[in-house]
Amino acid sequence: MNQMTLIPLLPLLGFLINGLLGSRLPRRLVALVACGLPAVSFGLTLGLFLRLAEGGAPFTETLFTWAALPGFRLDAAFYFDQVTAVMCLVVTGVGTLIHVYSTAYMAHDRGFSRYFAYLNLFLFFMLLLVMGKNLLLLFAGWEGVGLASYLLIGFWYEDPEKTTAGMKAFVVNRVGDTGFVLAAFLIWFFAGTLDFLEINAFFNANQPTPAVMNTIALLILIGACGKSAQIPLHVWLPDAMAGPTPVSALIHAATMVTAGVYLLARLNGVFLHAPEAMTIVAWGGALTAFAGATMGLTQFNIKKVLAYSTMSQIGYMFMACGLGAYPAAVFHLYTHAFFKACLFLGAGAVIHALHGEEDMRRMGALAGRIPFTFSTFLLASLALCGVPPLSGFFSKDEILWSAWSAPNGSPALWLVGSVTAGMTAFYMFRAIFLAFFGPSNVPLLKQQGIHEPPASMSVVLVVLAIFSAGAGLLGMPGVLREQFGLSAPFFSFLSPVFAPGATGEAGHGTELVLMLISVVVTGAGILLAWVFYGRGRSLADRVRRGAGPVHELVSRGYYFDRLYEGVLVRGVDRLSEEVLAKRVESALHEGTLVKPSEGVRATTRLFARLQTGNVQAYLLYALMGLALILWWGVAHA
Amino acid sequence: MAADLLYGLLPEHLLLGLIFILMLLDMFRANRQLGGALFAAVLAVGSSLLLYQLFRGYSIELVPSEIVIDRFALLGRLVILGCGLVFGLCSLMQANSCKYWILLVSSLLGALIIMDSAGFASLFIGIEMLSLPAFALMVSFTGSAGTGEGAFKYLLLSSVASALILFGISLAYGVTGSLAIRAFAASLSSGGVQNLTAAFLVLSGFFLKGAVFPFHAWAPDAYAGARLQVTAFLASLVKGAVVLGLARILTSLLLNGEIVATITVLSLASIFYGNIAAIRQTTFKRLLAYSSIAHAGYMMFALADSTGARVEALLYYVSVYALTTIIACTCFSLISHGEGDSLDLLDGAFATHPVPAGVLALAVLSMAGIPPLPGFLAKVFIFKNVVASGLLLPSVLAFLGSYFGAVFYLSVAFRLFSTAPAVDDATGEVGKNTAWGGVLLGTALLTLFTLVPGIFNLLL
Amino acid sequence: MDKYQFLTVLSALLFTMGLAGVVVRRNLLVVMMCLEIMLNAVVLSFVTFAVRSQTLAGVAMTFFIYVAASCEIALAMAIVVLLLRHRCSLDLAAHQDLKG
Amino acid sequence: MPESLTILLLLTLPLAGALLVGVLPARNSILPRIVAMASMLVVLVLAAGLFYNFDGTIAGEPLGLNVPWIASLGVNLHLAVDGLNAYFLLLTALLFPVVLGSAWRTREAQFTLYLALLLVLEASLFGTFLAQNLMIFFVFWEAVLIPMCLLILAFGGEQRRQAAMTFFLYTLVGSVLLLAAVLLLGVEGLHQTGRWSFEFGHLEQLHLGWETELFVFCSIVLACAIKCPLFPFHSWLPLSYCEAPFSGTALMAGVLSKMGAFGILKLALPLCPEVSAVMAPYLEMLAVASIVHGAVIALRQEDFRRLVAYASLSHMGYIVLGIFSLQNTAMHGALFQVLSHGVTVVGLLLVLSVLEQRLGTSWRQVNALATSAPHLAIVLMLFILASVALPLTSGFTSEFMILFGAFQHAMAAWTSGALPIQLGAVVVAATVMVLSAGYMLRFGRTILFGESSCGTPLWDLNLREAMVFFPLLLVIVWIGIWPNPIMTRVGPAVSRLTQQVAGKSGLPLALSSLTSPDGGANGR
Repeated sequence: MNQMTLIPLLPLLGFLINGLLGSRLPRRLVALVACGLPAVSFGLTLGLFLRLAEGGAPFTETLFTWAALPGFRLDAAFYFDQVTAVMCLVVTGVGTLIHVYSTAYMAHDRGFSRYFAYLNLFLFFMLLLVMGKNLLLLFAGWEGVGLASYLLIGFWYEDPEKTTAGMKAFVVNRVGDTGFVLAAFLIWFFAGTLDFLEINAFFNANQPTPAVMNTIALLILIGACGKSAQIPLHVWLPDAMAGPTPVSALIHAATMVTAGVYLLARLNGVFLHAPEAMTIVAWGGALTAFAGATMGLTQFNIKKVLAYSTMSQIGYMFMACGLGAYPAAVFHLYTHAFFKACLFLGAGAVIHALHGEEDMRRMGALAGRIPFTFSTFLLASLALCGVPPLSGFFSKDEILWSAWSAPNGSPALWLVGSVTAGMTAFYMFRAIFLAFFGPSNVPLLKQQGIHEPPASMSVVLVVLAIFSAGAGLLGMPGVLREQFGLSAPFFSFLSPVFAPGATGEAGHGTELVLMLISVVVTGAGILLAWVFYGRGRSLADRVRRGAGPVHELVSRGYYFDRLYEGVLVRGVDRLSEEVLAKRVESALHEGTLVKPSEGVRATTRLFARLQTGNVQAYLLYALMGLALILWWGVAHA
Repeated sequence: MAADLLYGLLPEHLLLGLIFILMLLDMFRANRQLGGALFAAVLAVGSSLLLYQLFRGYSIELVPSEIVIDRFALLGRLVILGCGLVFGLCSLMQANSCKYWILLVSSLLGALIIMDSAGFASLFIGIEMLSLPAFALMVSFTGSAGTGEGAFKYLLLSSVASALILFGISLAYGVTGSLAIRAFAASLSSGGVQNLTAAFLVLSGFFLKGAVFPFHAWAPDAYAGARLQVTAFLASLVKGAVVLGLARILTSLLLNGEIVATITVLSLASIFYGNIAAIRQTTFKRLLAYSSIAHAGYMMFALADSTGARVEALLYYVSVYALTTIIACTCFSLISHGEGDSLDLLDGAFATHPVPAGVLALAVLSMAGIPPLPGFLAKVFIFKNVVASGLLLPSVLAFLGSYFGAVFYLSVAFRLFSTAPAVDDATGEVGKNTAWGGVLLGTALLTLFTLVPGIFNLLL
Repeated sequence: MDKYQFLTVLSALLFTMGLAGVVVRRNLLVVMMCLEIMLNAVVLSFVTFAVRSQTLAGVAMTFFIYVAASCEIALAMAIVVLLLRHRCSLDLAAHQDLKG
Repeated sequence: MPESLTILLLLTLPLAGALLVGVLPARNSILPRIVAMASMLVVLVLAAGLFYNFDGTIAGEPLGLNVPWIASLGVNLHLAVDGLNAYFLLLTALLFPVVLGSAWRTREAQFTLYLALLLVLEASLFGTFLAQNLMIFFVFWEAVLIPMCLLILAFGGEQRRQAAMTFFLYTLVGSVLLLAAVLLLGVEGLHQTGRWSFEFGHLEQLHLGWETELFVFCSIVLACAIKCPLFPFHSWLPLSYCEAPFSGTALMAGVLSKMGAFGILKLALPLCPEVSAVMAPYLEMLAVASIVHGAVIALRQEDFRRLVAYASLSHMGYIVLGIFSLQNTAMHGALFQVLSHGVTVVGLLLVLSVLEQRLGTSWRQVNALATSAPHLAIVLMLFILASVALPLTSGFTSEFMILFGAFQHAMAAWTSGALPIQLGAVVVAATVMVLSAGYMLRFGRTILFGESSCGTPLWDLNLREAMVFFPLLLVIVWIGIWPNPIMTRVGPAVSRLTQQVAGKSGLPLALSSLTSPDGGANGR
């Protein structure tokens, strides 16, 4: 068992220890196991990463043959290349940090060990997902993180709403998984393999037909949409905020939800030959980015704002994938992991300080009370909004630039992205103004307890804030690189994996202009937020009232939930109850059980009536029988 | 020749002697148990003698074209004596006088004569000797009012049957000028109105005696009217002897299309009628009656086969059916203590009488033809011939008919287990009941049939 | 039509008549008599054929038939007495307790 | 120990155990239970040994036990492990001690009748699965019914009589035709070879006419479809599953239903290869209908046992789908599903049974198990996960392979010119993944989560129960993670079967003919 295998297995070990024995171990030990093992994993990942960074070849490790038949062979194998390295670093790194954070956040929870067991389980599955060499293993991790997500969303299982949210997440994800599985089947049918390298190589070498390529790509997209909360399968994500906040940070912001992006990047060999599907991916991403941002504008629950923001940001990543700008997508994934985790954890600290209060209308004026939390939150928000030179700026800009310049990009796509960026700035600062400034709406009862987070939480916030600020420097945009003679280590690190995308013909001048525009848009968004919420909120209320139905539409998430609930769920339920259970089942029951037995019963009555008790009737039967026999046998013959 | 007459018909002579001794005993009012003991002893001796003859390959034509001892005669008599022995053992307790044994033995003697007969005269004598004592059995030793009616119905239809058979025989005699069955069989193959009429009359007579639809109607009433023990006798031995008698006539004769068609249709009708009508019965004896109608259908169905294996199949079927019926009746009376014959008595009987209830359950399931019980094998033996003769559709229909049979057999079996047994199980077993001997012997024989289903194939 | 044919037809008619009588007559004793008619018809037929074929088997058969018939009647009378004791009626319709 | 002796013991040990139990004094004694358990455990060890030693290679006729029974008819008591039956054997041997273990303290386990019935049932199941002679197969196939019915009847719920009757009579309909088919096959053999024989090896060599084969195929499939059950033939299912005692339901769902699948594998495909190849698409559609029907109905079931019944219908549909894909992978998937569903559904039912034993009749209202009995909750959760086919559980392995194979087969059919109906059916079957997650999680949520409202305190798992569930979970996890070593044992038998059928049909059925050995594809 080598270093690479250990990376996912250590969290699994943690899960087993905490899951089986956790309730009997002291909390300190539970926390140590839970944080220590992922930390070791992180160390191992770092080691592998360094070897890759030095120019080493990707690592492969075949554990065992999962199933082998003539013409069918699937191995349980790990693969560790540059993309995996980035993903693994994010997963183990941010994961470990969030574990540490959780030791304080969950310190008083009854399900302490259970929580960490789930969290470690999640890490195991996530690592399986990113390290799997083939679609099978990836799918195992893919469904596994879904399970962990289900368990963690419904972590406080006494609350039926929370368990429902968990269920919803799992079931909606399953819709996507169906697409994933069908895609895998189709890929096998044509390529005869599920191994990523072989798949990409196969489809790079020969494409069956465009229709096939597009079908495969779209099925994969369905899978990715489910996991990454893209329209139309995004409905589970806001509800998923029912889970503990660190969970939202880890699973529903930093890692799991970005698995879709990872999948698209992994199977770039398929997508590159499915241009129509690529366009759909790009526009779908843009749509989600835009819609997510609009929904974020209207939320009052601090976590839901962040949830819609996550959706929107992943929309950006999808857009990048759709444009073939995989490095940009992965880059945004990477920066997003830091600042969004930081935001969630910051929000968690706020919620922790307010004893579970999540509604921003009952916050306010917290900047003074918890300045440390506020400052990290602010920094991460700025990073998210794309204020230079924080990380979000670089990564988002890279994507917007692709939108403009990539072969299947267009100014329209860029425009959507830019407007979304403006909205992002608006809703983030709306949240900041609502929560941290203005009059305090915190109930008196909770006023007393407002406190800065304990050390373990603070440290994590600081680390994440630093990364949010600085992580973007690894991937300078081309124009700046050339301008200042810098290198972009992030992109050069990834270059062996992704075929260099066709860069646009538009010159650097355009790039610089666009960059400036996006900065201006961001600034405008922030300013607008101040106008609406920073000065006082009357204007916001007026606009909200004025926008009436539109506001309603947006704040209800474009009625997606109601649509699904009303049409799909109700439809299936009605099908189940009204049609199948009442009609089909009863007809079958009637037809196969009741009717025949009634028929038999009627016949027995008839037969009994023949048996009159009169012996001469009996004789008559016999005589008739005799006559018939004689007629048939003698006369007739 | 005289020695052969003595040796070849020794079982018949033994029974005859037994009748005389029993008469004497009855005259001197000897111990009641003695009759039973003698009966058992003589039948056991007779059976072993037949077995011996069987193994020695004994075969002789004693009276030319009337009495022929061949493999069939030996086996048929063995079956009759074996079943008779089991039946006798089962009814030891209820038999309260030597007269009972005399009647029983007379009837058995008739059955034996049927098995020997190669001519119509002996066949007729056998049939009459078989059924006349049965009427007497039905009406004697009982104070119940219904028995007279049942017996009368049986007697009337049975007499009509005899008349039909006789008329058929006379027609056959008119054609061949001889009473030899073989001669008639030979002329039958050439067809002709008189031959066919004769054949169908004889066949109808046997159908009447064997209670095949639509000649069946006397059976439910006669069975219901008699005591359970006598019902068992009628359903097992009498019916078995009639069927074997028919098999004796036909042996492996190839029948013409009309006869086969008639037999097929009537058998199917019997199977369906018996099985379906039995579903709504609430008393054991009537149930048994309808079930026996259905079984008559199966047995007649065997005659429709043209592969020549019907004798083996019928011997197996008759022995299994007779033994199963006897055992079922005995177990029923063990459970009901001889009081009444309502099926309600069986409810939850497994809790109170686990052993008889268990055996009864097995017996009825065997009758239903549930594998691996011998009843199933018996059906397989018949059906494989019929299917092999190309009658697939009738066979499928017959299977369907037996499906209805499963319904009521099963409900009997289910009654036994219907209420969950109480914790204190097995109250005092029925103590020193000699019926156990019969049940045991019967079960042992059935087990033998199950383990060595090819037994008749080996012996024939 | 020679005499054998005539006798055969006669016996068949007698047989049918007896059979019809058994089926339609209500009186127990008459029914039994009809039964006897059937048997007599059979005897007639046997004798006819015996004479025609110049064999003795048919004649021998008549003896057996009469023995069996007398036994049958003896038993039948006993049962009729039982029935009478039960219902005091010779009408067959009175004896219909067993059915279903 | 020679194989024949082991097989003989498999059959006779339970029967001997049943006899012994029958004569033991029953009153308040633990002895009968120990005897029964001991014989089941010995049988388990023997069966496991048989499975372990079975190397999968078949040279000619399978050996094993071969004793003539009805010599004149060619009916031999021929029992052997031939690969196809290996899983079934293992499943049966495993589930019986598990079921008895869980019922150890129930009221019914106090009765020797119950124990004897279990043992007889086990013996007849072994007979069914091991039979290499059609008549023997039929005999055991039917013999299974009686003990099962009596189990329902003697120890079932309120409507047990009706349930037992329905179960028996419904199942018997299929058997009636099956027997006709059996005899017809024997007769065909007689006509073609001049001797009676019901040996599978003999019957497989026959050349049946189209009508004959169609009749035989339909009879077999009807019998099996009722047993499984398959969509329109499942009306007996809810009643029987609800009225039987838990252990009876567990065995019915766990093992008896598998007889249907086994019948198709062992009878329908090898004996009627041509018709199978032609009829397969239609049966696939029937299977998908039952997958969807079961799943959709299960969504709205309030009664847990009905839910399990319909879920079972859905899962059994996968098995049939896998078999009639006539494709190696799918066939393996179907075989895994046999194990997986057997173990999972028994696990689910036994958890419910544990609840019933704790709470009596009020178990239906139970909730918040996660609070009151966390270990039990974990166990139940694992079974639920296995039944929603989560990766790393057996459910995933089997359903993935079934859908995979069915999909490849349907695609191959489509590309070679057939209508894409089959493909549509498979896609629909794949979407049922969503529904199954829906109903199973809903079930889990009701029973596991929520505010505890149960007045009486609940005992968590005790050691005995933990030992009962452990082997089930082990199977689930093992097959989920590393199915290969198990698969290799049945591999040759499965490929032989698929080739047998594939040889008769026009479509490329095995993937090997579809893709070149180096993993290339027909796309080139």
